[in-house]
Amino acid sequence: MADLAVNLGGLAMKNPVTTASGTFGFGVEFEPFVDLRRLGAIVVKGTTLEGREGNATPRMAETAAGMLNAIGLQNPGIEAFIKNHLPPLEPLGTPVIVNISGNTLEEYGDLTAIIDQCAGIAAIEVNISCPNVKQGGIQFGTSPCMAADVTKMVRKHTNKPVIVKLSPNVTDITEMARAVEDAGADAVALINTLLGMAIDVERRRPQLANTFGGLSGPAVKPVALRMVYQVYKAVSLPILGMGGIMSSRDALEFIMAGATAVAVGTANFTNPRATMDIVEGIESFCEREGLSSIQELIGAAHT
Amino acid sequence: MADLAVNLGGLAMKNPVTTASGTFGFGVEFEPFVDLRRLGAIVVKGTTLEGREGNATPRMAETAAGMLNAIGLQNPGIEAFIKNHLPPLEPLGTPVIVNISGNTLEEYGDLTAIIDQCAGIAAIEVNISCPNVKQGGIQFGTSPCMAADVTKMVRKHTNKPVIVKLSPNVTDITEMARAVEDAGADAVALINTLLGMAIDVERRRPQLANTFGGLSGPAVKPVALRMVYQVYKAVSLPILGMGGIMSSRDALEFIMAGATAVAVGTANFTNPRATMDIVEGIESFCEREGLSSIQELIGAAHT
Amino acid sequence: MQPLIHQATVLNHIEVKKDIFRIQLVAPELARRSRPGQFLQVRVSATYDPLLPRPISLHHIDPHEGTVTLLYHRVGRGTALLAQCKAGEKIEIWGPLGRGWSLPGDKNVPAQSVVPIYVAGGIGIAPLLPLAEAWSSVGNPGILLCGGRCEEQLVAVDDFRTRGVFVDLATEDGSCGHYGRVTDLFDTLPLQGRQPILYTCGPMGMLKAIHELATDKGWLCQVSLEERMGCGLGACLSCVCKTKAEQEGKVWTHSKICTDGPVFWSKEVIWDG
Amino acid sequence: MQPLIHQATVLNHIEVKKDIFRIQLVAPELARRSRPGQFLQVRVSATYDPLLPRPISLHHIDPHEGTVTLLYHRVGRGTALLAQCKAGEKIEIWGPLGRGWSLPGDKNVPAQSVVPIYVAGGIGIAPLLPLAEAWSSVGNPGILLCGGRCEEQLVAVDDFRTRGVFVDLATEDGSCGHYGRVTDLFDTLPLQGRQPILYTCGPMGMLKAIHELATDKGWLCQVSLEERMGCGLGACLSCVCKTKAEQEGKVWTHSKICTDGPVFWSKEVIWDG
Ligand SMILES: Cc1cc2nc3c(=O)[nH]c(=O)nc-3n(C[C@H](O)[C@H](O)[C@H](O)COP(=O)(O)OP(=O)(O)OC[C@H]3O[C@@H](n4cnc5c(N)ncnc54)[C@H](O)[C@@H]3O)c2cc1C
Ligand SMILES: Cc1cc2nc3c(=O)[nH]c(=O)nc-3n(C[C@H](O)[C@H](O)[C@H](O)COP(=O)(O)OP(=O)(O)OC[C@H]3O[C@@H](n4cnc5c(N)ncnc54)[C@H](O)[C@@H]3O)c2cc1C
Ligand SMILES: Cc1cc2nc3c(=O)[nH]c(=O)nc-3n(C[C@H](O)[C@H](O)[C@H](O)COP(=O)(O)O)c2cc1C
Ligand SMILES: Cc1cc2nc3c(=O)[nH]c(=O)nc-3n(C[C@H](O)[C@H](O)[C@H](O)COP(=O)(O)O)c2cc1C
Ligand code: FES
Ligand code: FES
Repeated sequence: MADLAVNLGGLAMKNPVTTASGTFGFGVEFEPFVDLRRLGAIVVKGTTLEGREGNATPRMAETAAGMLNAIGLQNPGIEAFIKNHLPPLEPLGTPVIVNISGNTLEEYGDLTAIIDQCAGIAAIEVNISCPNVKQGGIQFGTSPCMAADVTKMVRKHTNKPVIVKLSPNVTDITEMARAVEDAGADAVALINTLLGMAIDVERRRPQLANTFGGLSGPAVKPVALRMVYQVYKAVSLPILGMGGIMSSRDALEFIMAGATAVAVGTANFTNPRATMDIVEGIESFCEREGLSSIQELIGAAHT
Repeated sequence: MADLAVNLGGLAMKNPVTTASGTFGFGVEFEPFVDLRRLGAIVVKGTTLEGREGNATPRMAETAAGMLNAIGLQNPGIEAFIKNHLPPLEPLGTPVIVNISGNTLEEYGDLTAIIDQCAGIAAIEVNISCPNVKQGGIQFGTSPCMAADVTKMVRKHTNKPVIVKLSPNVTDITEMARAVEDAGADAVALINTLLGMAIDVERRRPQLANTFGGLSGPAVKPVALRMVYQVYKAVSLPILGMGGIMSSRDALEFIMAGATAVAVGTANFTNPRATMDIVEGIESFCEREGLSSIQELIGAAHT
Repeated sequence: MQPLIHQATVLNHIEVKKDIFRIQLVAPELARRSRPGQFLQVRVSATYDPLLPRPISLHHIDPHEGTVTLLYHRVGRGTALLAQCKAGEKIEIWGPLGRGWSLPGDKNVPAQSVVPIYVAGGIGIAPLLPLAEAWSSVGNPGILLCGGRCEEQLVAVDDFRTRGVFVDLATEDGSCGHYGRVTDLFDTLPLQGRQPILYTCGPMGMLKAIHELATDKGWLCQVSLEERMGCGLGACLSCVCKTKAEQEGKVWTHSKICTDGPVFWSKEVIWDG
Repeated sequence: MQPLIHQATVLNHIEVKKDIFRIQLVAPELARRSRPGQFLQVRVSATYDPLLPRPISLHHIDPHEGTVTLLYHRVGRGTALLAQCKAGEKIEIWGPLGRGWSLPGDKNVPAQSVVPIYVAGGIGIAPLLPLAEAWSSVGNPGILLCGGRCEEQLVAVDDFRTRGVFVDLATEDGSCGHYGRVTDLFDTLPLQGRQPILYTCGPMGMLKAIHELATDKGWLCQVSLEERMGCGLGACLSCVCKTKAEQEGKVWTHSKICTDGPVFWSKEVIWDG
């Protein structure tokens, strides 16, 4: 059998398949369907320094082959996460990646300092791209300077692998990737959601209470894949690719575009077993193609 | 019956429905299905100063609820257009909008000068956002300065209504809209396609000969609608909205988001009668809602 | 019990009234695991459009036959696609999901000394039938108060009657039963001195009215809430409602309707906000 | 003749060989308007995924019965959805599209002094049947050379035989007919002194080989090309191929397969590039 192990900027994963933050809860929600031990890593819901209640409802709207969400980072706060939600994951042996968001540079620093002390957390995914919160979030993700500042701040507080998650709502994704590479990131994750909206024609009002939301799902895959392809060319950091991955073929497209690992997001909602199906599908593809290691496929679509 | 007439930056349209450049050929292709007289306007395939053969094939790939195209502005050139393709449209009485692209500022100027002399052309749509050509195109569309320069150049050469078509592949669409407003545009059109790609997993190669292509269709609608909503807030120019409009409800969403007129693109491929269905659907919505004029709906989703 | 993914075979599928469908599915493991008030996620399409599954309540659970039945209103694209499923076809569902109603014998719910009153608005009747079956099986079938815009909206009422439930109806156009709202029916309740326990599902306005009535009278009241759902599993946080916070220093919190509900004690919910 | 949108009823639909389906549609107006070598756009889904229609050739045209027949290979999502259509259901199609084959009596194509040779690779046989029917109806049924990877890929061959066509087969695995390629069959052609006119549809490699053979021998040759299509109407420019330019100073131009083709004289096409 082909060796599926990959290394994402210092994080050893037994296979390239992980979960997209915010679509897999704290992991246990999927235990009835998924053998969490078989995941390359688990990325949990975005956490903040203090707990948050998020936005008003409706927070979600379905669109053609996609969905809009405007959750607004509802989460119990980092301390409550470590106390209540991390312990069930630790015995699994699957690396846990915590996705963090801050309103200010300092919050990113404080969050990192807390996580750095926590042996049960394997890596940090830095969300500089949440479109659904008023402060911070997306501003950090659309300016190369601010993205670099956040990255440096996080870097300063930890030696754990730092994965910076980029926003697709930018003119030039490679500029953002270069900025965070230079600032000391170990890997980049892309893409977060595309900013979108939907209108209820009967009520003549936006469907989401928050007006705008983040678009995810198969609809965004072509954009995500293009960005992974561009970033692979532009930087030497490993890439955690995501955006509309529904099947193992989609995952393989991202790997061939240059992703070292992939995250499964919206697919968890349409098929709670999606992550397992994708791990198995990648395994059988490698077997069929007679590969000795998944490494042979990373970036294979580049000439 | 409600009055559907709108005025798009000086262009009088009997109803808000027109066609998206590149998806409706030169109009006559749809005559078997569509009464071209019932369209608010016809926007023809993007033209350039000299004829072009476009990109190699495959030029198209289907994606989830969308499609990628990398036609590369194949067209016979403006002179051939005026000589061969415009005459069949003139007797219809439906305004013809010519979509233009140039490699250089000068080309935009020269194209405009030619069109300005041509009584059969009612307005100019300036494409500063084609993702599928090596030179010009997208660069003009991602820098506010260059977009303003193109707009000024076109403005200098004509008094016909100038509609500048914006690229969605930018961090801040409102900045682009403001730039072209200040530079003298009469209206903005948005969105052009989102840059995307698809990979053939079996061949481990990009599906399109051109690697990247422009994503259109229902998949992009949430992004397009959000941008129309943002631009409506940011500028006072009328908006020609497009991106994934498949039905009259979709068209109404764009109008409520702030579009004065809408263009039907990819929908022409999935239903050659789409434009007619949309005109009729808007008519019956207005009737059902007891509106005296479509004007009441423009921007109605804004608080 | 833990939810599972089931490939269920459609046993029968009929339009019981205009746009209201009843579908019976063979899903033995699901039928064994489910309890009244729980729901399923139903995949309505094999493609990516529409993308998400649709949450539908369990309307009848038959562990012996190994079937479950759903009752649903065709309102949009997803339910329209579901309505096209034919007997013999397979559909993918996952469940049981959520916490169901408090049943006779559960905490705070004595089986005999109370009278269960089911208050249904429109298709909200769906999850109330298995609840009535549970009460009926302990010899205390209770009362159904059922409201709708018109006669066409009243369904499944006879299924309650055959379980011994006393039924009273109201329609806003007077086409059937009392001419008015379901809340009016409380004026003539045959309580016979027992303490009512209210169970209700329907439009938000109705739920709120029932909650206020229950608060007034000091009756227990459970509501089954709805919100748009992404996962149905407590993972995406799409489906929240405001509830009273247990934590100190906090007035309210967002609870997940899919896993903390869909059934809540009405007094836990924050109704104005 | 101008294309129209048709809501066609499926009359019958069978899997003639593994993954190869024949579907007969009631579409009187379409049957009246169509000619051999033209194609349709077929909507395979009522939702937005898959989004685009699929181009499929006319395999049989019966203006008297008012039906058309398609023969297609289930290769991906679109054709898989099409394969699920049942008799009695309606599907949306538009056509006839494109320019068909040059028929007996058309410019450069005398009805009797030539022998039509149909060269089919795999499912490329589909558009050749109505052509053979046209030749057969003028008493000159011609010859079918049909190739495929294995016996399983050879379909519709008997339909040519019953029209009086002389049939010769080749398979790459030798499971049926000549062991080798369809081009080998030219060595033993029963031409009886008449000038052949070649008509071919199949994989690009085969088309090119046939074109080269025709050029060598000085035979007329028409090819039916394929490319991914957006509109099928000449509007989107997705479907081009390189052809020799008529315009002065230009070597080549991009022709639209959907409206300038799908049938081209092979000498018009630029084969290397
Ligand atoms: C826990 C729960 C149990 C339910 N039980 C039943 C039942 O037994 N019978 C029944 O007829 N209906 C029930 N509903 C409502 C049902 O889920 C919606 O009517 C259905 O999702 C509409 O889908 P659609 O595609 O036809 O409509 P569309 O309007 O096209 O749906 C668009 C989107 O909005 C969501 N949506 C629309 N209406 C609702 C709603 N009322 N609640 C939640 N999401 C909605 C859809 O899921 C979808 O994501 C239940 C809802 C919940 C949350
Ligand atoms: C003029 C013309 C006539 C045709 N006639 C027939 C016929 O009679 N019988 C038959 O079996 N097939 C025919 N084809 C090929 C047929 O269109 C494709 O096999 C079909 O589109 C595949 O769709 P899919 O969704 O099953 O495959 P997928 O691979 O999932 O399709 C993905 C995309 O690629 C396009 N595509 C894939 N293969 C082809 C192809 N070979 N040509 C053009 N586009 C393709 C599809 O249209 C779609 O947009 C014809 C093609 C053309 C251009
Ligand atoms: C409901 C929902 C909640 C999300 N929450 C977060 C979050 O908390 N932090 C984050 O970085 N990304 C969040 N995302 C973005 C996803 O992690 C992912 O980047 C995006 O959805 C694209 O992947 P997909 O198309 O596979 O879903 C969320 C996405 C969804 C759909
Ligand atoms: C095949 C194709 C060709 C296009 N050609 C042009 C063009 O020449 N000029 C232009 O400005 N936009 C062009 N576009 C973009 C469309 O006009 C439109 O902006 C875009 O497709 C979004 O609308 P839709 O989703 O309704 O198709 C093209 C789009 C497609 C699909
Ligand atoms: S639907 Fe996802 S948390 Fe409730
Ligand atoms: S398919 Fe659109 S031009 Fe041929």
